[in-house]
Amino acid sequence: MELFLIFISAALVNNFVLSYFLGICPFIGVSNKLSSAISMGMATTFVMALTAIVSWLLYNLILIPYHLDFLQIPSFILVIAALVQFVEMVIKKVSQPLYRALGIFLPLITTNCAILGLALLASMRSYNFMESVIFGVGAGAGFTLALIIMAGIREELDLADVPKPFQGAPITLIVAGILALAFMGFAGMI
Amino acid sequence: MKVTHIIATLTLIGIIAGGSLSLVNNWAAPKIALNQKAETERAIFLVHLDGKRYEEIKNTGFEVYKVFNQADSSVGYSLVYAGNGFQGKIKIMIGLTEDLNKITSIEILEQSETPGLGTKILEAPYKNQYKELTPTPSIKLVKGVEPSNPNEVKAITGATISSRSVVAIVNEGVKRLKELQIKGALK
Amino acid sequence: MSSKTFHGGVHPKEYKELTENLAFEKFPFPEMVILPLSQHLGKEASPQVKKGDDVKPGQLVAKAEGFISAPVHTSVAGKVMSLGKEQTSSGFPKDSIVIKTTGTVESEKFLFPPLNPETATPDEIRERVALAGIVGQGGAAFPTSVKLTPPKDKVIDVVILNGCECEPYLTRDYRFMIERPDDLISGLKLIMKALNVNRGVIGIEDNKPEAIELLSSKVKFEHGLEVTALKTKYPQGAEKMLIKTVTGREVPPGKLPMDVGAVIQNIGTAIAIHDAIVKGEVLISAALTVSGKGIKNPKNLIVPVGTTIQNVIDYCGGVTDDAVKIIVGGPMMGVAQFDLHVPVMKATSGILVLTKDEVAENPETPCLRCGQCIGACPLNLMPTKLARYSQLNRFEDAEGAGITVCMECGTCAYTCPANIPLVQWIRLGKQKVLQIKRDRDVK
Amino acid sequence: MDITLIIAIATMGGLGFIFAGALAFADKKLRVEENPKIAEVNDVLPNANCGACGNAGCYDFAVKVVNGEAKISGCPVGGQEVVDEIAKILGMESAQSVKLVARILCNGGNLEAIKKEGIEYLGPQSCAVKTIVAGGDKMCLYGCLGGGDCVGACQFGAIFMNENGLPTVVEELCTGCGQCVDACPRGVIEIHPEDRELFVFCKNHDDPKRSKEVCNVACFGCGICARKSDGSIEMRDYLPEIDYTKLDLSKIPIDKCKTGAIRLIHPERAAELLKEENIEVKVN
Amino acid sequence: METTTTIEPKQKVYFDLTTSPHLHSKWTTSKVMWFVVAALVPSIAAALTFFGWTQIFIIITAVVFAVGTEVSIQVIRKKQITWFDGSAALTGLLLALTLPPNFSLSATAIGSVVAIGLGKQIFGGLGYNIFNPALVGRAFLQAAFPVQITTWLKPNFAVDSVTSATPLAAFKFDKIFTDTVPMAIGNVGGSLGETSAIAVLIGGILLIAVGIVNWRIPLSMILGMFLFGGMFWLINPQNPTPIFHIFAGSFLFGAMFMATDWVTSPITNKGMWVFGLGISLVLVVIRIYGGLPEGVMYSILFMNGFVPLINRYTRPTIFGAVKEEKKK
Amino acid sequence: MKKRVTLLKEFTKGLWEINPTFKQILGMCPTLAVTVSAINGIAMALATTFVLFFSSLLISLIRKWIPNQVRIASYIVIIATFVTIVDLVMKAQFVELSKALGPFIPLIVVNCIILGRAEAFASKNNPLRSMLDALGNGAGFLISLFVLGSIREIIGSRTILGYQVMPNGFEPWLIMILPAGAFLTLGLLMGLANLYTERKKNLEREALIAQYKRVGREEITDEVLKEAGV
Repeated sequence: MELFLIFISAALVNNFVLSYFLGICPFIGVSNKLSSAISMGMATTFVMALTAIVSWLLYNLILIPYHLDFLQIPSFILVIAALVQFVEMVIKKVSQPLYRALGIFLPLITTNCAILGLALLASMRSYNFMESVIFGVGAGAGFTLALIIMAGIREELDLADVPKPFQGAPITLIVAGILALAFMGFAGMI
Repeated sequence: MKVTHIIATLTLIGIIAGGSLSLVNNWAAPKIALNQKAETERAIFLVHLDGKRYEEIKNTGFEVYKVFNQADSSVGYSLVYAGNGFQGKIKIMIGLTEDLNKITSIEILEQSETPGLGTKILEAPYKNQYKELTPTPSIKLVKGVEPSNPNEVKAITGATISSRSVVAIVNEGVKRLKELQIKGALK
Repeated sequence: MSSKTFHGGVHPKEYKELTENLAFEKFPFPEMVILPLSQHLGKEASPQVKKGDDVKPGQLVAKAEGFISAPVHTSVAGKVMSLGKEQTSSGFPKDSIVIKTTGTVESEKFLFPPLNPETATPDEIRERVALAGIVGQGGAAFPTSVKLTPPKDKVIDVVILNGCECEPYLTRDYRFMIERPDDLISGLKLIMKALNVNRGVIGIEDNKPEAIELLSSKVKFEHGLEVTALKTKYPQGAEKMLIKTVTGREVPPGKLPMDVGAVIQNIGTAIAIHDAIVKGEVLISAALTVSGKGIKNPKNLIVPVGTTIQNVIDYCGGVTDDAVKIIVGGPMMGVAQFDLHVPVMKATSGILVLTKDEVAENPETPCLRCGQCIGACPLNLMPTKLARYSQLNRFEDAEGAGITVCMECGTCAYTCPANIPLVQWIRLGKQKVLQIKRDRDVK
Repeated sequence: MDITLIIAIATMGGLGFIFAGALAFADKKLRVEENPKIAEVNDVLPNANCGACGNAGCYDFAVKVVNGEAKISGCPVGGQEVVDEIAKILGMESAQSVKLVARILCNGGNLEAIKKEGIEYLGPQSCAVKTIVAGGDKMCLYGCLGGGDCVGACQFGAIFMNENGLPTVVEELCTGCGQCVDACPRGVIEIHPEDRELFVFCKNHDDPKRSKEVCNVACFGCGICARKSDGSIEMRDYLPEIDYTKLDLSKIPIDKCKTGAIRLIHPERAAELLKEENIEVKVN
Repeated sequence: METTTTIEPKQKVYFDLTTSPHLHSKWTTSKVMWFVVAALVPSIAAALTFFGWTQIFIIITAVVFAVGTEVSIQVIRKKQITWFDGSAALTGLLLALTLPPNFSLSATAIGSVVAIGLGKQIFGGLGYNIFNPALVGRAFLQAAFPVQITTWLKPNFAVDSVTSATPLAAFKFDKIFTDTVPMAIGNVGGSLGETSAIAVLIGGILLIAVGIVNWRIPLSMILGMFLFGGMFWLINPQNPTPIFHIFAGSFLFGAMFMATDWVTSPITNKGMWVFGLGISLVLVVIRIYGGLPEGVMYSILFMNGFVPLINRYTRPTIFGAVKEEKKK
Repeated sequence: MKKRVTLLKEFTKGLWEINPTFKQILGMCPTLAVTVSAINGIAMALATTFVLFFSSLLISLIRKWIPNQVRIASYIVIIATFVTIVDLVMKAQFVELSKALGPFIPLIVVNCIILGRAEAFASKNNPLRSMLDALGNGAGFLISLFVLGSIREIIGSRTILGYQVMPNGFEPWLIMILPAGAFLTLGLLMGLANLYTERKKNLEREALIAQYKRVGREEITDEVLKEAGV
């Protein structure tokens, strides 16, 4: 039950994009087409789950025992970068179609603050291993959800007569604002 | 050759980064520790205005401090207890008298309530209600009317859940502390 | 009487009462006729007369060019006045032959030798239909001989005679069914013979009970013929809808009715085929309904092909003062006219003069995404999306959404509360998409 | 304390070592052959992989630019510098030695073109849609419809509708991209090198009788310009066609054109030219 | 080319030139909008009856500011001014009816401006907005003035047992159930227009009858409520019954007037079912587990966000294309 | 071959022309998260500028030695190091501020502004220009964060930099300090910024068109030619 709550919290109540402002750049950048949004969401979720695992191991097996918590940021970011690179290599080698669908989004993920944010939040909240993994998956699901909703809306807005200065990023932000309002309904669930 | 260059570059950068950070940390770590300690101290003395010295009671499962006054006689306990609020964890420092039958004061250490609404739990009108409150049998939350009993707290309009969360956390904390007292763990 | 139907569609007010009880009248010969060389789908016919030539009724003036084409015959005796572009009811000028009537009203008519319907071979029937210049009377004017010559690999098992006449106002097919039921059945049998098919269905909307009753009694003892009552709903008479309703088969996008084993012919076509085989006549007259509240005396008329609309309207007493629109064809798919000096063509089914009250023209407002058009589209398209795509020049998206499937029946624009000219935009998109497709094929 | 330092150095150094090794390995073993231009373009990009261009990172954008699927100006981070450099790599600059501009080849504005009598066109004012409904509200089936589709199509705001209901090209803003050409359902707009002076401002192929009926300034195909042109102008379907490779401006009797359908695009120059030819011109 | 003298000169005609079809149904945007306004009259009457005639000022303020914002933005954008089509007035009216009685007029005005400005015009005006403008305005107010907007008035004809709190709040915070009958009549605390279920139903059924409101959305919401609300009730009888869920708060108002807004609801029939069921599910979850007693507004806004996706995935199969589509 | 702009321009361009927030749309996360009040915005921008400045400087110094394959990795480690330094210093010296900026200081690492400028500018330019560029961008970031923070603070809490500026009768709009308010305010501001740019462009265009109308080339032509022809 505790795990389920963590998942719901990360995915809906404290949605990474809409209430923590994490991963806004790809959220604005990649949300203009539904197909890329889905791929990006899936890739991010995958990397988030992996990051949660690896950063937990790194944090709890190396940094904490040796009192190196000040190295958190550089080591996490290095691990994430390495991980993303590694995943990209593997996918490229194993399956070309999968690479084309998911792999090309991987470089974008390195600089997605949601990933680093996830690793830092998980260590800050001192989640145990299982909780970290669920937290990672939940955050990824929340990110994907927000991204897909936004992509759907933006495809629809392509047909709309949005005032020119507001096209693109501004209208995306405003829609995000209204979505954030809608997500406020989930407040207080945890 | 090129491979060695690649590896050497990144390794070197890593080493320099690790080294320099370690040095900075050596300078900063004691100060940070000091800051944190000062903060706890400040909160303890805020809930026990006459407190001058405190001791941490170990092996209780959560943070409990015994507080002494100028004359070095015990004035009561301070405990840190956390629970779920409206949107996230609320962490409260609760000051209690020696017999655990009266709250001296409370101080909210951490919270992530709705700004401007749930955050009113931080403000004096709500917080001060806990001064001299009797937590027995338990604290009750009342709405719309003024508290009439010594164990009643008035809810904040529009932030019932946050108000109730604080009450629940305090009740739970006091209960746990009483259990400890009965076990004699507070000595 | 169980009435079958299809998904979607609308039910506009019918206005059939204006003309449904009026028998066909024969229009007197006009002073001149304009004969466009392309009164059919496909290649333009090539002229066979020169300026100044004398012609007699039924004489060939332009012969068919290629497979999908039809010849043109003159409907009057007279002198060829000019060959050149003349305005037509499609809205665009077409190469036409203008003939001034000189002969007496009933000068001797050119006729083919009559054939015995019992003994005529399928090839003979096809040849005669081609020579007589018969084209589909349903509106698209597809050369009938082509329809009767399906490719060898297609198996046709049913001929459906389209007696729906789902367009409001029009009562031409209804009058044919009431006045000439025997000729109609004879025509149907000839079609079945030409296609070597044993099953013939006459589909009639259930707002014409007399026609259903009459024809049912006629076909009662005919082997393989049946009459089916269909729910009154627009566009019941569209080929795809009719096939779906009668046989349950759906014609896939981009395919023809014959791909699902069905051939559809119009009532008028069946009569014309009967006339061509049994009487040896060529198609030189058009049966049409002149109706609408804007015309003084609504009528059902038989008019020589080439007569101008002006003549026809004058014959019907002219227009009333509150008329705002003149349409050639039905009100849902017909073409609004800006020039009355255009000829009645072979497939012209009606001339309507509508008043402001009938057309209910309202200013366009933005799409409200109410979904009415989607619910109404018989082909399950999303008209509002298609129109918007073509408005924004996003033709590839439009193609993906199936714009080429649209048959422009107009149900969407009829239902639209925002009065968006959906059909107009979709038609534009269709043209562009087809053009893009052609360019792609060339590459 | 010293131990912390050493461990810190070891940790970071080790991570760096592993990562670098993996990358070096990837570089060696998993390199995929590709268009070298992609790498070049990728190098000039900011490589922030921010996704602001809407693509999956800078590399993806580079691939698309090289394949012509994305605009070279698609990177909002890089700015003009990057655009210029990509253009250089892709060799786009050389192609545009002479500036191209759009020319609107119809004189039939509201004053000149004859409207269909007695009708009111109700419906969208877009040219493309007007053509479908009986060819719009002007009689001419070839000329400008005045709906402004080209104005909407121009991304650079280089076309505006003048008071006569005809589009006008602002040459300073025009890039010769050809969007307006695609937008015009009547094919009235053409892209020409800036230095071409003489144009036929009509597209009407109707016979003389009909062209007189539909427009006051239509070319009705008299062919005077062609006859004296020394072969640089030919009549096709009642309309002159200019072969710019053979054109000798001084030979064309522009002044003989009764409707002004063939004329020079810049009047000042026209006047000068006519003066040189010793033809009397009154210029106010 | 000699002229053909025998042919009479072309007759001049003065007619409209349009494309087919030449017949249209009688509905227009503005007729629809004003009809919905008319359908709200019973709710307005109920509001004025139970909370006093002065509440009319809230309604007037909301409508005036909504229309004013619409016109000013259209003037600034140099677009056609369309205040008379009734859509802005309707938005203002709907917003007013979701506000608590005696709500401050200045805040009402802010809500109206936000509803039209951020909820509608920024997307390009009528027909392009993704979210229901009235609910955007209401959600904005809820976030901006959370205390004021949850302060309720005791209705005029209240029997003593009725408190000023809404039935949902009473249930949420004090576990007090309110009877169905007062909730149906509207003699309970709540927002202006939504308190009387009967008045809402009269308007809603009228709209369904004339075909403006597609019956699928209200029906699927109510069915969804029985399904999900019932499920939670069966799991734990402490949770309210589906009937309570339906009659309490703004569920019916949302089902009839908010969720059925043409622009922000799905356009496909299948999509409407998904939409309605989705709203109910989200609503039950918010009401039972969330921090707020009421969640109709949030659940509709939330599902509004999904509408483009719903439309996309419930796209009807093109006639005759069944096999091809599935293969792809 | 590349156009050399003045040193001053390297600095000023960051203020508006390529303003990181409004023009490059980078660094959204901290922009939205910390601007609950003006002071937070300023602090965040200063911290970012610090990191941006030093990492740009360092990267442009060592740019020639770093092989392409580990370019990004190296940059990111360098940036992370500086961020950690900022984080430690803030925790040690500015406790309150570090609390307010919370988890966002570490996220400066993945702030695309820094990596973006490192890649787009510092890796291709000399240290002097890189420093100016970094300062310019930092200043631009500061401006936008300050504006955003001020607006949200004034409307959301009646104050600016802690001083009350709105009358007591004004009820603060709590939404402004909620996430939703951040999105909406930034969206509107960005739209207004675009509107301004567009207006400017439009005015230029109008001027050109007016010129065309004044010269009246088309009209004169007809007259000239008709007169000449007869």
